[in-house]
Amino acid sequence: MTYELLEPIFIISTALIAIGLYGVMSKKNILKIILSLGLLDTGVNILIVAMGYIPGGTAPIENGNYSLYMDPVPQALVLTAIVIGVSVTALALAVAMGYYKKTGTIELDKEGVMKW
Amino acid sequence: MVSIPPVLLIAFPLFFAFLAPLINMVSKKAVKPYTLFVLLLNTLFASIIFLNVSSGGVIYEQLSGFYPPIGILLSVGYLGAILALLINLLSPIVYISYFGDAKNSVKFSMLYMLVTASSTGIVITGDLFNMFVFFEITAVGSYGLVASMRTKKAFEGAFKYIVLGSVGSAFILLGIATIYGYLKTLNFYDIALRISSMPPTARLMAFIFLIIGIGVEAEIFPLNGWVPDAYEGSSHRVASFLSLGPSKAGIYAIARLLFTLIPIMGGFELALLLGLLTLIIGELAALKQKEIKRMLAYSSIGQMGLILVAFSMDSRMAFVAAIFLMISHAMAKSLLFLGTRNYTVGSLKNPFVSVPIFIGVLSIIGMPPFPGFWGKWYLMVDMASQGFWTIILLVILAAIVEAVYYARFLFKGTGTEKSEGISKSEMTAIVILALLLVLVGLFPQYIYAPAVNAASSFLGGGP
Amino acid sequence: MITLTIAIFLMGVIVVGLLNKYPKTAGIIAFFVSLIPFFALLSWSSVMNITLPSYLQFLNFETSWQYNLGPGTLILQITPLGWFFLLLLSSLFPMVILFSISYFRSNAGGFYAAMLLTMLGSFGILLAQDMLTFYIFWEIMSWSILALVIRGGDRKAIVSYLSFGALSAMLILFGFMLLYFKTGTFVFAEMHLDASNLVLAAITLIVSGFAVKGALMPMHVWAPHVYSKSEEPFVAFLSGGLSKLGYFGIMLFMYGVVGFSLLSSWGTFRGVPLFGYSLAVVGAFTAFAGTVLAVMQDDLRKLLAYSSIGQLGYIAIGLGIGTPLALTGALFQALNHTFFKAVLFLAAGAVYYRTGKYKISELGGLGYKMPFTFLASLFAIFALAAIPITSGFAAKWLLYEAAIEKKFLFVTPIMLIAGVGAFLYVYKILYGVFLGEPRYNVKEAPLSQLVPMWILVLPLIIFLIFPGWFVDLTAPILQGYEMTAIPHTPYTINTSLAKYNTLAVIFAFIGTLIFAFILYLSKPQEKVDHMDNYLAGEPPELYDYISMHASSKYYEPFEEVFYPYFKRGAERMWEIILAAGEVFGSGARKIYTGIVGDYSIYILLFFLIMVGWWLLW
Amino acid sequence: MVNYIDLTIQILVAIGVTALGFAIGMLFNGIARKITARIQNRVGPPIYQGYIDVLKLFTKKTNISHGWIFDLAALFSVAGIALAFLFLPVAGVSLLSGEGDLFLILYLLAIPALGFALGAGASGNPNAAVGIMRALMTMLAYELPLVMVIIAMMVYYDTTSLAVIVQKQANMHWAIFIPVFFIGALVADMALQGMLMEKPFDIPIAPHEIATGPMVEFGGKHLGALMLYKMMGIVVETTLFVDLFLGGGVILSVSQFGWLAYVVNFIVWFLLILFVFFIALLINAVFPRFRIEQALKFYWKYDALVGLLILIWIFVGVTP
Amino acid sequence: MNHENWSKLARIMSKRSLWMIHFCTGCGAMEMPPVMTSRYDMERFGMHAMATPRQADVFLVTGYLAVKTLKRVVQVYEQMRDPKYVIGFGSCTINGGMYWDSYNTIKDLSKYIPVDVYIAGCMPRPEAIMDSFLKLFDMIDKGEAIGWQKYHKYYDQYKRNQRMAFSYRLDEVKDIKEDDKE
Repeated sequence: MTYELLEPIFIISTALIAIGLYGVMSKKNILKIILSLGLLDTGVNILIVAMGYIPGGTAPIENGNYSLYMDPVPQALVLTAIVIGVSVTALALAVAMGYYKKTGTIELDKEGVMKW
Repeated sequence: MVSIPPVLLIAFPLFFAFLAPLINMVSKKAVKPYTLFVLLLNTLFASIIFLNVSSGGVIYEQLSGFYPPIGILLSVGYLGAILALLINLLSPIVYISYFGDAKNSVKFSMLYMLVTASSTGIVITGDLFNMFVFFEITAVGSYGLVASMRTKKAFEGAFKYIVLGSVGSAFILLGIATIYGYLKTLNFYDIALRISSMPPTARLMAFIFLIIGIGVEAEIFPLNGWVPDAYEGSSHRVASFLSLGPSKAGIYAIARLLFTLIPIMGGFELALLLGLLTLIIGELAALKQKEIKRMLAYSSIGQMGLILVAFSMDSRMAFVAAIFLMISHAMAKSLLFLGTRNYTVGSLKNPFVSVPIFIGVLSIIGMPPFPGFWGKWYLMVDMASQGFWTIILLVILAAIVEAVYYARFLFKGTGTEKSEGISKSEMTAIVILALLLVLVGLFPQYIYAPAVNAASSFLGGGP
Repeated sequence: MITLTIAIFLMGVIVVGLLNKYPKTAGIIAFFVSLIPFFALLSWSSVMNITLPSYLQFLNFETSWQYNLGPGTLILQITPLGWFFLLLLSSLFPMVILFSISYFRSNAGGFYAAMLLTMLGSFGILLAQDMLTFYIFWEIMSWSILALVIRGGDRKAIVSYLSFGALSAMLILFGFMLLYFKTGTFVFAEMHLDASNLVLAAITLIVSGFAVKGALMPMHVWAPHVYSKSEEPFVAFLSGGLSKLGYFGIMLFMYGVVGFSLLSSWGTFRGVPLFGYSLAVVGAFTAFAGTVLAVMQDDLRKLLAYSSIGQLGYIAIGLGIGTPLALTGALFQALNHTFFKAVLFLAAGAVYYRTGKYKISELGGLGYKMPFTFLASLFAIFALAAIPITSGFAAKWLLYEAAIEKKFLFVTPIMLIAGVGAFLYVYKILYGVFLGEPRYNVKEAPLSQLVPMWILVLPLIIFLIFPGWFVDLTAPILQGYEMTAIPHTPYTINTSLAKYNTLAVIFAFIGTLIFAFILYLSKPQEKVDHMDNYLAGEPPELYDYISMHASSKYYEPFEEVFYPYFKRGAERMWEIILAAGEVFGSGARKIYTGIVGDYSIYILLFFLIMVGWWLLW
Repeated sequence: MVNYIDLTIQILVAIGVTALGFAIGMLFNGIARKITARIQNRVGPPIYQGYIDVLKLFTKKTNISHGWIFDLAALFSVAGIALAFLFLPVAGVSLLSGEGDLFLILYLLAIPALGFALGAGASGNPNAAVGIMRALMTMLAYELPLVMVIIAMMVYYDTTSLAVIVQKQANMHWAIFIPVFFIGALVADMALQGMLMEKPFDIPIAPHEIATGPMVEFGGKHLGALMLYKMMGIVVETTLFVDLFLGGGVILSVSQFGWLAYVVNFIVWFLLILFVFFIALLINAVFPRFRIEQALKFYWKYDALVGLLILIWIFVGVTP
Repeated sequence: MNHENWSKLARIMSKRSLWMIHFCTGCGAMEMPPVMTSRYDMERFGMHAMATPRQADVFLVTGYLAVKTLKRVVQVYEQMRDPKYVIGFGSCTINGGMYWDSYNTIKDLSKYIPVDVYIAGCMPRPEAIMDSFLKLFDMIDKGEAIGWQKYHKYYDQYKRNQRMAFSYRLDEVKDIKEDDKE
């Protein structure tokens, strides 16, 4: 299998994952964290889609003309993952709204949080 | 014997969960009985499947028309059947406690059924990606449940859970990607068959990715930051439910990963290390805890560590021990979370509260004749026959620490929640849980036989 | 029949527990259930070579019993040692229950339920033939005590009992596991031990685990809290009966499982195994320190608690020395302590029942108001102080003889001084509670409380006159350890050093008492009130009320001398250990900072460590 | 089969010896007062004053009692001290001392003390309670050095029976001539001072502080009984000392000299207990009184330290 | 032994063994030490100072008695056991002595408790005290020291006098009738 073509995609996805993780780690703002999570998800999804890529292949639609087509499973996976990601993001935003209503801020403070 | 398709265990509550709003439109009062009915029906299915499995061996079921390995495969193994029964048996009992609540939220019931179904799904699935999906459903449902209190603490805990859960799910996806990239399959059997063809590096990477991803749900030490906050933020019923469903499913997945999926060199040693770390840090952190729910959460962490230690022994006896510990933890911790809300010395006067709580604590500490004792005893017997003195010593020290903080707990609840009378429904739930604990403890032989089967099956590489 | 017994006990627990609102009914049911072990004891009397008339053996119990638990098997079988300790517990238990019937006025169902569970646990412990059975019943007994402690509702009592109970359980468990590793079996009879260090470690762990229940000195901390803050009948059973189980365990494992010859193989000193020697030293220290601490207490129950600790120390000394003489003495002391301490605690309960007070400085003058309670506790006190007009002396005497025989030069003075110290605190009880100024106008305790007390006094008098009968009881036990009983006749005991003839003492005492009585009857007398006292001519009626009861801070000079040395010794040590644990605990808690970013960092760090580990590997 | 004639003779001898003990005790009371008076340059009472005092107390017209527990004191103290005396070998004659041993004697000595304490406590007088507290603490104090020496002797002679110890001393030589037990005798003599409640250890009765302490409420026949107890106590305690260290006064063996040996031994025994008591009186006459905690510290620090040295000496010297 | 002989023995014994309690109300107690110590040494006669009235036979009231102290004196006297004897010591106990006109001092002790022997003097010398002891011995021997019997016999009158004194109606105190002296 030739992965050389995919190297830029690996780099991109790794970078996205790294940025996402950095955002989660360093940010206090809830919205920023949610955005970072989105980035993280996207990076992973790109990676999975890239797994199924075959150079010169076509979309995995059976019409008899092409014998070389992309692996359909990663695409199915990614579709599912995206759906899940969306739902998680939606829920996260809902929680963020609730948090804002209760506290009047969307910053996760060092002082006010539950700890220890 | 009636045989029913295992998929019913998942599909049935899922379907009826989405029917719940319709019921709500018809009659608001009907939602709770309806949910309970669905859950109880599921319990019935689970027990039938359990009986089928224990008499006839592993049940396979393929879904969605494709043949494996492309198609999704359900495989109910011995351990899966035990856990499915455990989850589906306890979830209606915990749900009973919800009857006393004045709030009548249909969303809560929906999420409850959802999480029950998806937790069951995790333990009976035969496909890695399917497992991921169920993990996510469980997680999403749990986020919602945690946040359902709608207090600041609840939102905060839920948010932390979301963030860590999402990071964990990203890691699971990475692991899936790695495995799929090399093996082009996601079926457990396929993976297990062909895992040796994977390059060791990739195998290890996949292992690391998956153990991180699943570890977040299974409350393994460095990954369990969300646990105390989410448990503290959620209501006591939700905490009770979380400790019986999702966490058991998570530890099951870890066992699956260790034993059958990616058996790498040093995997059990790593699991042992992680388990001991989780055990010790969980118990120590609970020692000085003032908030009762948080203390119980730390105690949960410790228990999960102990279960992981038992799995990591990689022997039949220890595996049986792990099953007993899971049963003990699921029942006793749910009981304690349900009982804690208003736990003060005053409620000791009510024997229907104090006696079950007492039994729960005894089981967690490992006093005979309760399931926790059998778990610890088998574990120690196994470790003793292998000569792991240091580990026995650590487990024993952890047990003493446990006893110290549960002693404080027994004296009085130091929680900040206001003291309200414990409702009849909650009392019913904890009494039933305590009875179950006593029954399992007095007659361990009925659990022992299937547990040994499960152990043999797992150690032989089966589900 | 044993199955039936266990079933009846468990059913009794449920029935009695549900009868919480009807204390009298629950008590009567519990009393009938509590008699079963005693019938079992009678039916098993052939183990001790005792032939009883058949009408006493109307219930026929099988001598061994098995129950398959799948992975393990519960094995119960009667042995001479078990029979002896069952004699103590099963004769004490119904009496305690009988006492409780009138003692409790409400909410007693839980009490009886937990008491029945403790008795069930003890029953199993005494008959257990393997470590699994032993451990299961041991812990059942242990946590049912915890339930009773929780009923007392004192924080320190609960925390210390549960902590030390867990410590004890885990020490025992660890020891069992070591033995299992060594032998590959749980059954006592199948164990073949050798003189390896592993076995020594195991037996040390097991003995120190039992020492917690036996309240030996560094492990005694729970006892005063529990004794002083729980309900009185339970405390009587705990101190009188259940604390013996610790010594039963020590004896079973030291002499039954390991054996004297194996103990000697780890080194002996002047014919005594070093292991036993150290146990004897610990016992002597316990006896002394317990006594000193008892003298300093003002709370009647705390005083009795420390006194229990001290008196139990003697048993440890006897078990440590390990000659037939010493073992006989230890068992005799166990028997005496069972009865006299139970009587004292029950008397304290009766006093509390009538006056509502436990503080010695608040009581007084009850001797004339409650004469039968006073007399019963006077007998118990004579037994405690080893005055040779009860059987208490014979036990102590055997122990002293055993110590001198083995040339325990430093232990024996401590034992004797602890015995003298016992006079100090028993007099505190006598004066503070029963003598002096009558402060309460109360009636005698009810009959159902007096009857148990007096029944429990009986053995003290029987074994005073016939200590030889007791030695007969020990013969089968010692036979099991390849020892022979000490030479005796019904009323004399001979040792290599001296002879003790109870008949001579009794008749001489009666004779001198008659002489004194004649002197006493020589002149008539009149009775005067306690107010008619010489107080430097001060007429007490001048004042509204002055208490002439000098019982508060009674031993103040004593405390001045000893208090600096006994200032919270062991308790302080354990507190420091706990504090160290809490430091670690707060360190562990600090990991959970509550910041979601930190948690993510942990995950990333974990990932990096794993990858790094893999790279290195 | 019990030999009734022997038994009767034994009982008669026991009664005689007890009576003799009381007689000597009362005589000692007079002697003590006379000696003290002479030391203080007084004439002092006649030597038979003890008999007069006791008889007077028993002829008092009215007696009061604080109840039946109060009366136990009189009964137990007289009976107990006589009992203890019966178990002591007197001048080598062992009445019942073969039936018990030193431990029994030490505990028999507690019967009168405890009975006395019971009666004193029952009187309800605070002075009595304080006095009993002091008495018990003094007892605790002096018992430590005393039992240390006694146990050293038991181990040395390899017996716990006092009769055998006396026998062995008669066969070899008196214990006091063995260097270690010479020191032991000094330690035990200090303890004896406390046992006899002579100064500086008369803390329990301290008449000027607490009005004779335990005896404050006793008068008439009760006090008479207590006086008998105290006087007999002197004989018992000095005899114990003499039996332990001075061979019980046995200088002639009965098998050789027959009845002459009884007479001579008896006289020697009497002189020896008088001598021991005389030493106690000398100390008594010139010393003031300790406080109770001082007494405790004295006994446990200095006396017991020497006792400990003796124990170590024996520990090293005696081979098993 | 019949009653007569018994009481005779009792008299002899109590004469030879008089235990004394002294009630030091005034300056007279100063004269007691010489009596006890080596110069006069009352222990020659078996006399002994005792700490409590329960043990004592003879009661020395040394000096004046205020109404308040009288209460104590009566208390102590009643706590003594029969036979018991009282020695009034110094002029104050006889007629008030130098306090003869004090409103608060009782004048004649014998009106409140029976006194067997008085010692005159302010204060009496030790010789006088010794003399009084000898006199008391003599009286006991002859059976004349019967104060304690008088107290039983005229108990009501003594009590009445004491009550009057305690309520400061000293002028209403009457003499004890001695009409039927044996």
